[in-house]
Amino acid sequence: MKRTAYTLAAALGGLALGTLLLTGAAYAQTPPAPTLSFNKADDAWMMISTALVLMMTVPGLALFYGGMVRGKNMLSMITQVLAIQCIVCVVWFLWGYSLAFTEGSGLLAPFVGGLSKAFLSGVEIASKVETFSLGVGIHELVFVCFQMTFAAITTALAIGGFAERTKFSAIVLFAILWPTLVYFPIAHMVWFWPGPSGIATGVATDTAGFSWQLGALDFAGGTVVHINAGIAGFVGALLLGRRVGFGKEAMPPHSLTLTMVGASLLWVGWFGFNAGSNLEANEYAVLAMANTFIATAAAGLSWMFTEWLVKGKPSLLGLASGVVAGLVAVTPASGFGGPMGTLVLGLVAGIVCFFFCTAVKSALGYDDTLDVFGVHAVGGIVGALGTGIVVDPALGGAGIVDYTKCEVANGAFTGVCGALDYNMVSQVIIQAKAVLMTLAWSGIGSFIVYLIIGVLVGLRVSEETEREGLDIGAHGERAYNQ
Amino acid sequence: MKRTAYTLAAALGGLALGTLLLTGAAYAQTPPAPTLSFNKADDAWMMISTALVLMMTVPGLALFYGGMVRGKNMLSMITQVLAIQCIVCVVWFLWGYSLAFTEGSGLLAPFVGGLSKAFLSGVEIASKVETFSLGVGIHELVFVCFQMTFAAITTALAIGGFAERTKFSAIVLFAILWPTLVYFPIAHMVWFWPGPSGIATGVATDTAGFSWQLGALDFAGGTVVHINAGIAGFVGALLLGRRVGFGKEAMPPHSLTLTMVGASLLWVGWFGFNAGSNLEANEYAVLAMANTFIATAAAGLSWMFTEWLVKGKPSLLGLASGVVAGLVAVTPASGFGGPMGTLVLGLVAGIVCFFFCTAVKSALGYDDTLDVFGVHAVGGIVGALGTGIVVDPALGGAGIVDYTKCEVANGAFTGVCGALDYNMVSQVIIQAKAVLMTLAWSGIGSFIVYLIIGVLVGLRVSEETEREGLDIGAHGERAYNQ
Amino acid sequence: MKRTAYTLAAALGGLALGTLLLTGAAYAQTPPAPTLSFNKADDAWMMISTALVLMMTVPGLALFYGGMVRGKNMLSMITQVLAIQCIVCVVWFLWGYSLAFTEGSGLLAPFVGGLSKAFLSGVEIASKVETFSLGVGIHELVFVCFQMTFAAITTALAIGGFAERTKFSAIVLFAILWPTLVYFPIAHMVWFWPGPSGIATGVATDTAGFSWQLGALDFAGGTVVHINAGIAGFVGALLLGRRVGFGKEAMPPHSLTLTMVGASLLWVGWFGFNAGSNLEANEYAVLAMANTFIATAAAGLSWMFTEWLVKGKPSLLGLASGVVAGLVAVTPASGFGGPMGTLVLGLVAGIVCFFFCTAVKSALGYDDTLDVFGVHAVGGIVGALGTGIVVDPALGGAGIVDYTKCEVANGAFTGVCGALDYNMVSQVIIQAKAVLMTLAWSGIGSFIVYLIIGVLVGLRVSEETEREGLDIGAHGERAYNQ
Amino acid sequence: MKLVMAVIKPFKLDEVRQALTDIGIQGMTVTEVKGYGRQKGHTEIYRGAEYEVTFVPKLKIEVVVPSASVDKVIETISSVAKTGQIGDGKIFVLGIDQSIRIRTGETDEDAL
Amino acid sequence: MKLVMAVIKPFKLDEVRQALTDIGIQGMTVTEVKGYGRQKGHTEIYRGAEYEVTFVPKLKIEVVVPSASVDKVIETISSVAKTGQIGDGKIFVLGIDQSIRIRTGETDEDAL
Amino acid sequence: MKLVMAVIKPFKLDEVRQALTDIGIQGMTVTEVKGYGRQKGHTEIYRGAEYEVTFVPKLKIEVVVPSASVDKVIETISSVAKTGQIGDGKIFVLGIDQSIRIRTGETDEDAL
Ligand SMILES: Nc1ncnc2c1ncn2[C@@H]1O[C@H](COP(=O)(O)OP(=O)(O)O)[C@@H](O)[C@H]1O
Ligand SMILES: Nc1ncnc2c1ncn2[C@@H]1O[C@H](COP(=O)(O)OP(=O)(O)O)[C@@H](O)[C@H]1O
Ligand SMILES: Nc1ncnc2c1ncn2[C@@H]1O[C@H](COP(=O)(O)OP(=O)(O)O)[C@@H](O)[C@H]1O
Repeated sequence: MKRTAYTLAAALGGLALGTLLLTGAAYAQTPPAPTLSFNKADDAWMMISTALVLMMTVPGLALFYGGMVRGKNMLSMITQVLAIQCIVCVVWFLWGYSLAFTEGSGLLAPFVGGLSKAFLSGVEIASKVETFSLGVGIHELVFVCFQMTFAAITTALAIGGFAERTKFSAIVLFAILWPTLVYFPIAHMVWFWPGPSGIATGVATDTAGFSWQLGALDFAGGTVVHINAGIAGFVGALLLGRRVGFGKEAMPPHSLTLTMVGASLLWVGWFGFNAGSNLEANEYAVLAMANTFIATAAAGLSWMFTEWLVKGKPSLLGLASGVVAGLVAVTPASGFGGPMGTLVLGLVAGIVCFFFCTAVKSALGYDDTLDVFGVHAVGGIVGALGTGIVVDPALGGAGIVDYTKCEVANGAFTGVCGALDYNMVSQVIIQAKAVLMTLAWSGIGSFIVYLIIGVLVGLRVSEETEREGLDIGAHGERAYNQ
Repeated sequence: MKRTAYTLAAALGGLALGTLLLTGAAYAQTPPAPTLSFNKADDAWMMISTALVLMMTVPGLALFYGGMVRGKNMLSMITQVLAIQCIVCVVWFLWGYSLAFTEGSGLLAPFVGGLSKAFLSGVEIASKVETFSLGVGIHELVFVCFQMTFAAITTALAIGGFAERTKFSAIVLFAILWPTLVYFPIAHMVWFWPGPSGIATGVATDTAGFSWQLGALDFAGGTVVHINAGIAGFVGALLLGRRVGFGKEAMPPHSLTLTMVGASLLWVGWFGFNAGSNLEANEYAVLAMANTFIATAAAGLSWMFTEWLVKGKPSLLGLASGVVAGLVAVTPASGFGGPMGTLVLGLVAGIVCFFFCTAVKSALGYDDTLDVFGVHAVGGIVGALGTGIVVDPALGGAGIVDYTKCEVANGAFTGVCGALDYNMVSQVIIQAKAVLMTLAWSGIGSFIVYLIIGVLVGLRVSEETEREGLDIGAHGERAYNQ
Repeated sequence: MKRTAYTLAAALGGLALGTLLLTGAAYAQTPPAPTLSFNKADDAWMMISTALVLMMTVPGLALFYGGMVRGKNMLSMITQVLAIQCIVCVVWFLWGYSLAFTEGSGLLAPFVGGLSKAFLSGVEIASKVETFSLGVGIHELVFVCFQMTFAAITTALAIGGFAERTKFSAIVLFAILWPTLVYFPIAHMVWFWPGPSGIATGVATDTAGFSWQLGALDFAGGTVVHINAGIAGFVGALLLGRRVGFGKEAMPPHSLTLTMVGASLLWVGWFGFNAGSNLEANEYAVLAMANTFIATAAAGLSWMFTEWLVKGKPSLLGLASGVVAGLVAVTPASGFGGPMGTLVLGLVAGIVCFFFCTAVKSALGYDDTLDVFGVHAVGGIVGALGTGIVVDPALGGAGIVDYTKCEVANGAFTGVCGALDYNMVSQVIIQAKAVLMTLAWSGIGSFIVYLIIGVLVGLRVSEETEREGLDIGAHGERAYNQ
Repeated sequence: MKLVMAVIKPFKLDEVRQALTDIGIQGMTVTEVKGYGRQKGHTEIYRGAEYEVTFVPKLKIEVVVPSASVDKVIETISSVAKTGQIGDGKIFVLGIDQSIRIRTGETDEDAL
Repeated sequence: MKLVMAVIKPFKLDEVRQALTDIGIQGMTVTEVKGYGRQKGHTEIYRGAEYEVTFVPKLKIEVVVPSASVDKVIETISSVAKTGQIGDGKIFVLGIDQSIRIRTGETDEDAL
Repeated sequence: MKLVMAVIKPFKLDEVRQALTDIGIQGMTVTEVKGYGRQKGHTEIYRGAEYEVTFVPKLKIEVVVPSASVDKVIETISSVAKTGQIGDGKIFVLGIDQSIRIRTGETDEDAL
C-alpha cells in the first residue's frame, strides 16, 4: 500500500470524525426521563451479567483465540485482547457511551449519538434507564458497564482476522478508532430508541437509530457485535495480506486445550450477553437462556457431525467452532425465538459456518487467521435472517412486543406483553436491510480505520518479527518458559 | 465379549425403552398448576446457578478430568465432555425433561415420567414451576435449563471410569442412551413430587418418584448425580477392561495444573449446583452455600493430611480429590445439615474416599481411570447416609420441612418452615434404601447401555490407537503443538 | 536465624494469642439485633459475590501467582493456595468470624472481637445482619461465607512474597496463625461497627473497631486485605532471604498465559469483592462496579504505557500487573468515588506500582518473589490515601453517608442516603493513620508469626529441594508430565 | 569405547532401561526426538487446513560402553525394543575417543 | 557409513526433509535444540528483571547414510537450508561403525 | 576436529557457556535430555499409584572444536560444571570428519 493514499484517506477520516463529534456535541439533548420503578433483582442480574461478559473477553476470548495461534504468538494474542478490553473501557466511559446512547442531531441523528454524556456527565449514582418493560428501570451505571463490555468484546473479536502479523501499536490505535468510527455508530443505529415509555407516550422516533427505525430485530447484538466484527476482521485480513508461510508451512493451533476452555467460557459468559440483554430478570431473560443453550448445543453438534461425514473425523476445533457459531447465530434471536425454532437455527448455523470456514475459505485463499468472517460474519448473518423466521409466534416464537400493552403493577412487570401482528416475509426483508447496512458501514468504516492506522504507525510487523514470533518481537516476553 | 450376547441384550433393551416411552406417552397427565407468586430474584438466582453448573462441566470437569489423563488423550477427553454437554442438552429438551419431570403412568409411574412435555410442548414462556416454598414459583424454562445441566454433568462424570480407551462413537451413543435409560428415571424417582401445594392440598402421591415416596432426602443430587455416575463409570471400567500398560507403564497426569483449575471451577460452580437446588434465593440457599464451603474444605484437608501421614507427602492431586470428595458428600446434605455437622461429614468423606482410591483400588486391581467410583460413588454413599445424620435438628441440622406449615405473605416466603419429628435411625435406613435402589438401577441400566453400544459400534479403540493416543486416532488433532 | 530467639518469641506469641482468645471469650456480648427487612435479591447478590471471590482465589490467584513461578515450583504454588483456601475456611468457621465480627472486651475491644460466635454458635439459619442501609438485612450465613473468602484470599496473597522457597508445613501453620493474629484483628478494627441501626439509635461506639472509630474509609478492604497482605509478604521475603540463584540465574515466569488467565479471573471476581462489599444490590454496588472497571483499565494502561516508554516494549506481565494494581487501588474507594476520580486514581496507581516493582525493588535488592509489596502494599497505600480524595463530592464522589438519613420503605432501600460534610485534608490524614496502624500491626504481627513457625517447623526448604523444585521435593508430584 | 545410539518407540523405554541395567550398564542419556522413516505419520485437520505430519515421536538412547560390551548391548536393545512392526527403530554405533566423569575426573572406561 | 548431523533454522525443516527424500534418503531423526553462535539472541524483561537470552531455537537433523552419499546429502542440506543470514547453521560429519534395524535385524547399509 | 559432548546439570548451563566463550569457543548446541546413572531419581505418587522416576533432567552440550582445543575445552567444562555431587555428568569426545557452515559454505575449522 502506498503511504500517500493512506495520508489522504486519513485526513478525510479525521475530518469526518471531527465533524461527527462536533455536530453531536452541539445539539444533543435527551427527553425528560420518566419515573421508573426499580427492583434490586434487576440490578443484581445486570451486574452479574456484566461480569459474565467481561469473562467472555478475558480470559474467554483471549484463550479461544490464543489457543489457535502458534506458540510464538500466544502472548501477543492475549496481550492484545487484554489491552483492547482496557482501552475500550476507557474510551467508552469518556465518549463511547455518549455516542452510542444519547440522541444525535441533524441528518446524522439516526446514525450516531451526541456528546451530552461524554465523561459520563449527567450520569449520577441514582440515574436510571428504562428496560424493555414499561416504567421499569435499572441504574444507569450498570447499563453503562454492561454495554461497555459489548464494545470491548466486539473490538477484540475483530482482530482475529489479522492475528499473528499486526503491530501492537496498530492494535492500540485500532482499539481507539474502530469503536469510535464503527462500533458506537452501529450500536446507536440498532439500540438507540425512546424506550417503552417513549413509545407508549408517542414521542417522535425520527431520531431513533436507523436500524431500529427500520424495524429490525436484534436482541443481543447479532449485527452490532458479530456481523460487525466479522466484516471488520475480514477487511483487515485482506488489507494486511497473508501470513508468511501461509499455505506452505503447517500452522496448527498451539493449544486446543486453551481453545476449548475459551469456547466454554464464552458459552458460560454468553448467558450474561444474551439473557443480560433483556435488562431484567424475567421470563424473557429465561427464554434467552434456554435458546442460548439449545441453539448452541445444536450448532456444535451439526458442525461436528458434518465434519465427521465430510472429513472423516469429528474434531474438537470443529465442535468448539460450532458451539461459537451457534452462540453467534442465536444472539439476535435469543429473546424472541422459541426453543424448537432456535434448535433448527443452531443446526443450520453449524453447517453453514463449517462450509464457509473450510470450502469457501480455501477456495478463495484469504488468510482470515481465526475465521472471524466464517464464524462471526456468516453466523451473524444466518442469525439475523433466521431471527425474522423464529420470532414468528406460529413457530413458537415470542412475536414482537407491543410496548403499549405491557402491564406493570407495584413497580413489577406483571405478565407477558401484548404482541404486534407478525409477517414473516416482510420481517426477513427488514432483517436483510439491517444486515446490509451493517455490512456497508462496517466494511467502509473499518477500511478507513485501517488506512488511518497505516499512515500513522503502519499495520504489519517485519517478516523477521513474524518469523521469530510477535511475543519476543513486540513484547520482549515469551508465553511459556519450558 | 461376544457380539451375539450383545445383540440379544440390545434388542431387549431397545424393546424396554420403546415400551417405556410409549406407556409414558399414552397416559401422562399433570395436575392443574396452582397460582404461583414470583420474585425476580429467584429467576436471577436460578439463571446464574444454571450458568455456574454449565461452568462446572465445561470447562470445569473437562479440565479436572483432562489434566489427569496423558497428553496424548487430552484432546479426546475434553472433546468427549463438550460433546456430551451438547448432546445431553438436545436430548433433554427433546424428551429428557419430560421423562424426568412429568407424571408417568401405570406401574412404571414411580420410576419414570411420560412424554407429555416432550419437545417442551406445553412449556410456555410464562409457565412456572413451584419451588419448595408453598405458592412460590420460578419460570419453568429456567428450571428446564437448570436440570439439564445436571443431566449433562452426570453423564460426563460417568465416562471418567473408562477414559483413555473408549471409542468416540461409543461416547456419542452413551450420551443418548444412558441418560434416557438411567439418569432420567433416577431423577424422576428422587425429584418428581407434587410440590408444596400438592402436599398442602393433599393430592395423591402414589405417582411421585419411588425414592421420594420412600422419604429419602437428597437435596442436590447425591444419589441422582454422584452415586449414579460413579456406578455407571465403574461398570464401564470393568466391562472395557484395563488400559494397555496399566500397572506396568507410568501413567502420570499430564497436567495437574489443569486438574487444579478444574477442581477449583467445580467448587465455584457447585454453589449453583447446591445452593441453586433450593430454587430460591433464601436462607436455605445460604445454608447450602455455607455447608458447601465447610464440608469441602474439611474433606480437602482430611484427604491431604491422611495422605501426608500415610504416604509421607501431601499431594496436590490428593488435596484436589479431597475437595471434590467433599463436594460430592455434602451434595445431598447441603440444604439440610448444619455447618458443624457437615464439617464432620466432610472430614469423614475425605478419609474414606482416600482409602478407596488407594488401598481398595490397588487391592482389587480394576482400572477406573479417573476414580469415578472411589470419589463419586463412595463419596456419594457417605453423603447419602450422612445426610440422614446431619439433618437431625439435634445436631444443628434443619430437620425435615413440613410443607403444610410454611407461610407466605405478599408472594414472598416469610420465614422458616415447620419441621416434622425427626428419627435419625429410621432416616438413615431410608437413605440406605435409596442408595441401594440407585446402585441397582444404575448398575443394571448402565450394563444394558454398554451392551447395546457394544453391539452397535463397539466400545473400545484398537490397541494401536490406544498407544498412539485417542487425540490423533479419533479426532485427527493434538491438544498441544509444541 | 537462631533457634533460641525463635523459641522465646514463639512462647510469647503463644501466650499473647491465648490471652487474647480468652479475654475475648470471657466478655463478648452482642447488642439485641434490630428487626431487619429482607430482599431475596440481596441474598442472591451476596451468594454470587461470594462465589466470585472464591473464584478469585481458586483458580484466579493460584494461576496469577503460579504462572509467574518456575515450572518446578508451579504445583507447589497452587497447592499452597488451595490448601490456604481450605484451612482458612475451617479456621474462619471455627473462630475467625467470631474474632472479627463480634464485640470484644476491655482494652482490646477496638482491636479484636470475642469468641461468642466461635463454632458459629448462635448463627442460626434465619439470623440476619444489617447492611449499610438502615433496617435492611441479609442472612448472616452468607455474610459469614462472604467474609471468609476475604480472609482466605488475603492469606494467599501474602505468601507471594516468599514463594519458591518455603516449606509446605510452614505454609500450613501460616494459614492458621497469621489470620488469627493479624487478619482477624485488622478486619475487626476496620469493619466492626454498630451498623446503621446502631448509629441511628445512638448506641455507644467505643467498642467498635479502631480504624472505624478513627473515621477511616475502606469500602472493600484496601487496608485489611491489600496493605496487610503486602506487608506480611514483604516481612516474610526479608526474613526468608533471597532464592538460590536470585540475580544470577534467569527466573522467567513459566507461563504468562496462566498469569493472564489469573489476572482476568481476578478482575471478573473482583466485582464480587468490591460490589459485593456493598452487601446489597443497589446503586452503590453499581457504582463500585463502574469504578472497578475504569480504575482497573486505567491502571493497566498506565503501567503498560509507562513501561513502553521506559523499557522500550509494552509487556503482558506489565499490563496484567497494572490491572491488578488498579484493582488493588480502587478497592477502598470503589463504593465512594466517582468514575472520573477513580480513573485518575487508577492511572496514578499503575505508574507508582510500576516504579516500585522495577526501580525501587532492584535498587534495594530484596527478593519479594511475586511483588506482593510492590503491587499490594504500594497499590493499597495509593488507594487508601486516594480514597480520601476521590470520595469528595466536589470531585464526583459519593461523600460519606449519614446513616441517620437513609430512608427505607416496604423493606426496601428507597434512595440515596444523606451525606456528612466533607473535608478532604482531614480525611486524607485519617486515611494515613489507618494505613500506619495497618503497617504496624501487620508488620509486627507477621514477624511474630514467622518466628513461631520458624521455631516449630522451620521456614525454608533445603537448598537441594529449592534447586530440584518444591513440586517434587514437597509434594512428590510434578505440575506437568510432558 | 563406543557410543551406542538407538532410536526406539517411546513406550519401550522402561523395558530397555531395565534390560540394560540387567546386563550391567549403569548410565545412559535419553532424548525426545522426531523420526522420519518408513513408518508413516498421520494427517491432522484444523478447520479445513490439512497437515501431513510426517514425523513420529521416538526416543533416542545414547549409551557409551566399553568396546567389548557393544554386541551385548546391541543384542539387548534389539530384542527388547522389537515389536516386529514398522518403526521399531535403529541402532547406530560410533567411536568414542575419550570419556571423563566430571565429578571425579576419572577417564575412559572408569568414567562410564 | 557416515552420520550427517545438521543444525538448521526450524522453519526450514519441511523443505530439507522434502529435498532429502527427493535424493533418496529414507530416514532421519530430528531433535529440538538450542543454539549458541554468532546469531544473537534477545532480551526479555519480566517486571524489571532483564534476561539476556543467548540461545536461539534450532533443529538438529541426524541422517545416517552410506559414505558415498555424504557429499550429495551435504550439498542438498546446504542449498535448501541456506537463507544467507547469520544463524543458518552447520553440518558435521561423523563416522559410523555399525547400523542395525531393530525390526529385522538387518545391518549396515541395509539398515538405513 | 572433535565433537565434545558433555552431559551436565541444567543450572550449570550459563556458567559453562560463559566459560567456553571466555576460552574462545564461539558456538555450541544444547539439548534437553534425561539422564540415568548413579544419581537416583525420585518417587512420584498420584492417588496411590507410585512411579519410580529413574531419569533426571540433564542438558547435553555439543561443541565441535579443533582437535588442538579439546583438552582446554574438557578442562573448562570439567571445572565449571563440577559441584562434587553425584550426577555432575560426563564428557565424551568423538571424531569429526567434516564441518560445513551452511551460510557461507566454509568448511572444517573455518566453519566452527
Ligand atoms: N538413515 C537414518 N538416519 C537416522 N535415523 C534414521 C534413519 N532411518 C531411520 N531412522 C530413524 O529410525 C526410525 C524408524 O525407522 P522406520 O524407517 O520408520 O522404521 P524401521 O525401523 O522399522 O525401519 C525413524 O523414525 C528415524 O527416527
Ligand atoms: N562449534 C560448534 N559446535 C556445535 N554447534 C555449533 C558450533 N557453532 C555453531 N553451532 C550451531 O550452529 C548454529 C548456527 O551458528 P551461528 O554461529 O549462529 O551462525 P552461522 O551458522 O551463520 O555461522 C548455532 O546456533 C549452534 O547451534
Ligand atoms: N554410559 C553412559 N552413556 C551415556 N550417558 C551416560 C552414561 N553414564 C552416565 N551418563 C549420563 O551422565 C549423567 C550423570 O551420571 P551419574 O552416574 O548420575 O553421575 P556421575 O556423573 O556423578 O557419575 C547421567 O544422568 C547420564 O545422563
